[in-house]
Amino acid sequence: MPKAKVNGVEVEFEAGMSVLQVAELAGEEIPRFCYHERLSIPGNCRMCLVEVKPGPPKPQASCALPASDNQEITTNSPMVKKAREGVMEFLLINHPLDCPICDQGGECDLQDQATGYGRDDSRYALNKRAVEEKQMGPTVKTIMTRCIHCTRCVRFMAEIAGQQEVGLLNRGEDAEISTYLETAVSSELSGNINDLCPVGALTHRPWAYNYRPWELKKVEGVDVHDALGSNVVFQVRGAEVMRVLPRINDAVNEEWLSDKSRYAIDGLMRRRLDRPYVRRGGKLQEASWAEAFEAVAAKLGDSSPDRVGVIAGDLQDAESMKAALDLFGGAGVPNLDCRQDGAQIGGGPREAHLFNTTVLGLEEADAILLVGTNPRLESPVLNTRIRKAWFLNNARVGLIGEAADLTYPVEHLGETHRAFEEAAGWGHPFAEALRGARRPAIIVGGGALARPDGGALVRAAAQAAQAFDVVREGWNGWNVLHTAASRVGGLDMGFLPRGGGMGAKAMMGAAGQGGLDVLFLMGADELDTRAIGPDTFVIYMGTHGDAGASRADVILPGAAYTEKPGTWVNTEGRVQFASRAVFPKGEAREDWAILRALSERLGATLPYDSIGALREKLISDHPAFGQVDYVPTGRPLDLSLVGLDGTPSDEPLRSPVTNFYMTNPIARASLTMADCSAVRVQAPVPMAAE
Amino acid sequence: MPGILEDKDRIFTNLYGLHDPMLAGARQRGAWNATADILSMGRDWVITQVKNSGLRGRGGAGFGTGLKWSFMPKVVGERPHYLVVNADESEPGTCKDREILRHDPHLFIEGCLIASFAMQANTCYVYIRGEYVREREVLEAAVAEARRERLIGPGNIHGWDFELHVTHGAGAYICGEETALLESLEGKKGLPRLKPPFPAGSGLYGCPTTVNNVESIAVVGEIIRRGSAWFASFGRPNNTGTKLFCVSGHVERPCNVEEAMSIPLRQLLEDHCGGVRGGWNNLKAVIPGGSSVAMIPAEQCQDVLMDFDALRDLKSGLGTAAVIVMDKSTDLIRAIARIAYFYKHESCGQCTPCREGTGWMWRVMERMAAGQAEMHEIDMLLDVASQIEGHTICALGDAAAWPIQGLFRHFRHEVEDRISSYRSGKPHVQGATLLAAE
Amino acid sequence: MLEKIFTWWNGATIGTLLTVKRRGSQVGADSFGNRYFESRDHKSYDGRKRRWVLYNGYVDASKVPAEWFGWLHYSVDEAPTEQNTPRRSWMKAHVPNLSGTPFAWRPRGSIARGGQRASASGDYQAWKPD
Amino acid sequence: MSVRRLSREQPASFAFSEATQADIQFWLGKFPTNRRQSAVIPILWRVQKQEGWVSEPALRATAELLGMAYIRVLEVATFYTMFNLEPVGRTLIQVCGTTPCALRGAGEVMDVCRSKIGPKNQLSPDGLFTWQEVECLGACVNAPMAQINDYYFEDLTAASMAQIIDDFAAGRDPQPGPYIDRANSAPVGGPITLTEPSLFDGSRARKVELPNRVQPEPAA
Repeated sequence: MPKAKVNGVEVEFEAGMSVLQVAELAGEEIPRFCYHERLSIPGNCRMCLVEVKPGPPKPQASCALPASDNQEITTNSPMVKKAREGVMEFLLINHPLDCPICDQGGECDLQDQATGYGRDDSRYALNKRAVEEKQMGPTVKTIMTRCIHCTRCVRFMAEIAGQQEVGLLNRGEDAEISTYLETAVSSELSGNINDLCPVGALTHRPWAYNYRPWELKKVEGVDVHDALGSNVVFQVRGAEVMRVLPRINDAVNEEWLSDKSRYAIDGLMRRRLDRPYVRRGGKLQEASWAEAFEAVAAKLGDSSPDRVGVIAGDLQDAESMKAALDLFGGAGVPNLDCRQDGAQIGGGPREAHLFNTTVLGLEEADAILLVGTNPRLESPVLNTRIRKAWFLNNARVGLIGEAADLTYPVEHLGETHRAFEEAAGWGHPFAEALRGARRPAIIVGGGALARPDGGALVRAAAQAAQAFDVVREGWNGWNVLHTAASRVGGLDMGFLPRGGGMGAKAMMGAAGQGGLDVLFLMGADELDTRAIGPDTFVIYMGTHGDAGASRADVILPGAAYTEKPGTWVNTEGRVQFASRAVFPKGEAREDWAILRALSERLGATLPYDSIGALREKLISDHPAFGQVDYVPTGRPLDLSLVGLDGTPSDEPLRSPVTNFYMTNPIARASLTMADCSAVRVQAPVPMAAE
Repeated sequence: MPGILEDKDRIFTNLYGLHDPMLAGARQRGAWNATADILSMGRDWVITQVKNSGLRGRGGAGFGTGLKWSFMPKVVGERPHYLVVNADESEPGTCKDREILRHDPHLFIEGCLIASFAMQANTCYVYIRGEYVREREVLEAAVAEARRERLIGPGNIHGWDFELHVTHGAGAYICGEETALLESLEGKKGLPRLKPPFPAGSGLYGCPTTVNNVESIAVVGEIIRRGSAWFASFGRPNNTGTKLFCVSGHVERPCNVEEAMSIPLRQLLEDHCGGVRGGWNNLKAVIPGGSSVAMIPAEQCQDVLMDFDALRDLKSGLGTAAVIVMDKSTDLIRAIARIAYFYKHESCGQCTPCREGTGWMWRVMERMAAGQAEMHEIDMLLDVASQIEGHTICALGDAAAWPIQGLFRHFRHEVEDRISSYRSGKPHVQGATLLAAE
Repeated sequence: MLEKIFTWWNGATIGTLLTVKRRGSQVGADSFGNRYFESRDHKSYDGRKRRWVLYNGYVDASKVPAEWFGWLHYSVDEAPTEQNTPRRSWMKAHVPNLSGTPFAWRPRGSIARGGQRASASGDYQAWKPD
Repeated sequence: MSVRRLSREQPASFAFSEATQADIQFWLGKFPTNRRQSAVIPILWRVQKQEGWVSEPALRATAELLGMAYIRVLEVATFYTMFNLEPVGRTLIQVCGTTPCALRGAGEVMDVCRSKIGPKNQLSPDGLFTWQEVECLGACVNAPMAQINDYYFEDLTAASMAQIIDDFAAGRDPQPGPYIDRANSAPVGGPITLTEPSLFDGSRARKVELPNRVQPEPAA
């Protein structure tokens, strides 16, 4: 390995590293603004100047300079110090002195670095530049006078989000960041430019003037708004999650987060179920826990287990599903389902319903076939990985389903399952690419799964996968992209109909015709609850007054994902723990504890008194939950076992997500999501083809 | 005979446009003579000839042209090679490429062919500044003519498939920087790229590219026809050849003229331009190489030779050999403030020191030109200039700093006089100084 | 009467009244009924004639309007009159300090004003059935 | 340069004229097929030739033509100062104000413009003229000079500038080039170099024998 000296200390480094990275290896901090690990290097802020020998007798921008063997890098010489002071002074002469009213204050790169590397005074006695505000939509607040022109936002939008909407207009000292005619940024990832902005030019509009970063308590958590399980950190003041920021996990979300995961949290403070309700005389009335349990127990006691149904919603943690499974499954209830959208997957080998390439591994894929999915809406952060595969590996992407702008070139193969037959035929250019690919991948999404012929469609996709040799030694390219955070956990523990029991769709059908006495909804709101007949007693355990609560006969207020410690399994099968950030609202309790209390009332006490004991039981019953944050690649899978027999219909494949900002009760309660939906979905801005 | 160079040794024989610029006239004057023979000698031979002639790039930096050509990959790989000619002539004081483009386009096209052959490029782009509309029209016509006569184009009579495309900018001085020019040619803003990678490795469309000045390319044909030794016989060692000088400002007869390198400045002005307005003793200062270089005062102008090394020794530069003469009537501070405005106007805004610093320097210079500045601002301005210099991606930052540094190196007393005389008439602005003096 | 003798906050004390009567002459009075006096001969340590105010009722320095305040503190020599300190249309009437009285300023949301407290982080909006 | 913004008043639509479309094909032919973006500057220039300025619908039309994002075209249009983002007069006078021209009297030329046309960067009251102060136009030897519409008017004086403006106002077509007695960039009074007749008598057209042909010298 080549070696370099940093301030006289010798370090070994890998060839191809930049001087900045080598200096960091040696523990030297290099100030920077424009440089960001995951974006291209423009080298324009000039803050990272260091002295390099051999080289010209002037400081060099270390971010863009490749390190070479036997280089001498100096980061603490008077020349470097003076250069940094100079650059810092230039940055500050036109930067407003409004730190006290700036939302970036306290976590501002410019503040920190001015303290660390700047002069102690200013020699600039002239007027400062003022820049007009720019509109950028409901997620991005702009105060452009603060902009230091690092162009991180421009690069993020063009390179990662793949939507060329932000640019640097004009030139010289009049240069300014803007969108075209100040239209709203349409990307689902727009919040990330607020994170990236090193100053307060772009800040989070929904959270403007709400907090100071130093007064927030940080709690690590997992996002539940899609099935990716993005790692997040909840930042809490008092009883409120003030903001959600991404936590770096290169295997999952890198350091990005979708706007829904980030800005839907104001939904956690609205329309909350904070006390039990019992329907008396046709009206829901406030009740105590004892009364609510009394009503539930009375009804359950009267009903035969096969006339009871349990549906788990999309945001449930594994612990609550396990408790429900033990409680109702133990009582002999056959009608259990964790797939409220009716997705026909699960029950087979575990790999059949996982995202087997893993998110990280998807970057290596060189041909990707999307089946009935719009990854940009179903998991925007995952979509950036596909874009990356296209960008870095020149991966070809084919799509069977609804044509859409996925931010990278897509070959549209057809709308229905017939495209499999056409594509599988020899000579089709994309089929040839898939066949010749070193790392082929198929991604099957909710558009294929969640329909009556879903099993047959999955079978068709699996046959195509087999034909294209997608699962091979050391590489498993069979991917299922779920839409619900709870889904894989539920499938892994077998939260499925048992012994001829009904699935979610069948239960809803039965409930409409009086075929069910009791329907227990665990946060399941994506159902047409108005179709439930009057004879069915509906128990709703959840967090928000949404579809489920309005029809319920008993409401058991539960805890939202920020309010309970929980386990979630993402679409790759990655088991992740989240901690509790705040307590549940009002009299609401954690879901597993509600079920535990109910079990006692029913006389079938569940054998755990703490979340720890519950987790132990979960892991001992379902060993898959024991492998925390670990997903191997290349797991073998017999594709012939995937899917169900049947004939797929000629219905076109449609992504289940039509409005990205309205997919769950939390998002529907969020005002920010309503704004985003109004601006981006209902009045989309036409953009030129890329 | 005025000057040093004899008429027979001048390369640009139609510099003043008195003759036919098109093919018939150009052939009459010697263009396209034995071009096929030149190409038949092979690319190494051509590069050797150019190297031996000592030709240094005429665009301002003075980098050896032959050496630059030799940086191109020896073998054409997957990516095609490109020659890009920088005709974005925007340096204040410079107007030499314009004369080549409109009056001797065939000499230039021939040079493009030879250079492209030497670098195994089949495509050449000529990037003309957008304001040169007439020049572009003439060149387009000449290119069409050459293509019609099968001098260039696919399957031409020279046996080297060669396409020459003329394209243009739209008003941005920064596009004269080679990587900014490439960006502009790719249809983007003209923001200079980081180097490395250099254009010879990854230039236009990511392909190996050489960017040359118009004059550097246009002289190549004649150099090879007459021999590298002929070219090298003019000027001092390391500063050889003939050169187009553009003399503007306070001389009796401003003009462009082709002269030998290392001609004494005084001889250049007096022989060709009728001398300084009001006589040599009326000379105050000269900017010898376009606005980007530091000025030299009259006393240094007496004996200085117009070449790279002599001017470098005076902490100035030959640049594009655009001599801007300023007589004693000149308000030097105002003149430099105008140059500072030029750089503020033309900064691309990409990197911090130049974006913020050029505006700062201009504003302070304006105050100084009016005498309104404080004395201590002089040192501050110089410190700011030194903070810009060498800290930017491209050389525009340096170019903005040098004229100001040059002013203060030689005429600091004038600025100080200006400030004190402004104050002396105005007791209310004098207060602070008077109190301090008491 | 006992109040007058033993407290100093219900009007001037007897000592003050005596001193003022003996040495001072009234210069004027303000809209609150406070009377202002200046000594006829006695000079204070700095050589200026002493100036007093006798409050009308409860003793509270903030009852002195701005123009009389200026006079009391020797900012102006002339006692204020309609002529030398005219009221401008934009001037507000002088109000004594109301802190600690029922008329004290209560911010919006103050319980004393009967309002609801301002929203704070942690507040949530509960769902109500229909 | 000040901040350049799109005009407040924009036409409803834009269409490339037939002549412009032919030009566009000519320009697109110069670049590799997958590099259509390279033609953006020439095409915007053609648009400006067609309309006199670059309007917002024209930016969009250009973006769609070249398969570029709108913002990228807007960046280009605002970066390059030759694009007029607001309507200009039929006669656009761009006076060079940089130092070499300033030394030889660009100030007086601009004074003429100011008195005859009005403040700079503004359409004249009659809508015929706009004058601007621009940076070095690269004809310093012929200072002071101005670019009027496409061509250079050189060696101006206050008097000749006034005459030129009057001519344009009267609908005449003044000739570009030097306005004093000189040929292009030759010195006043005629060239004193390049007078040797043998340069132009055709003797140079005789085929030459290349020197150094036998023994290629090694590189120095």
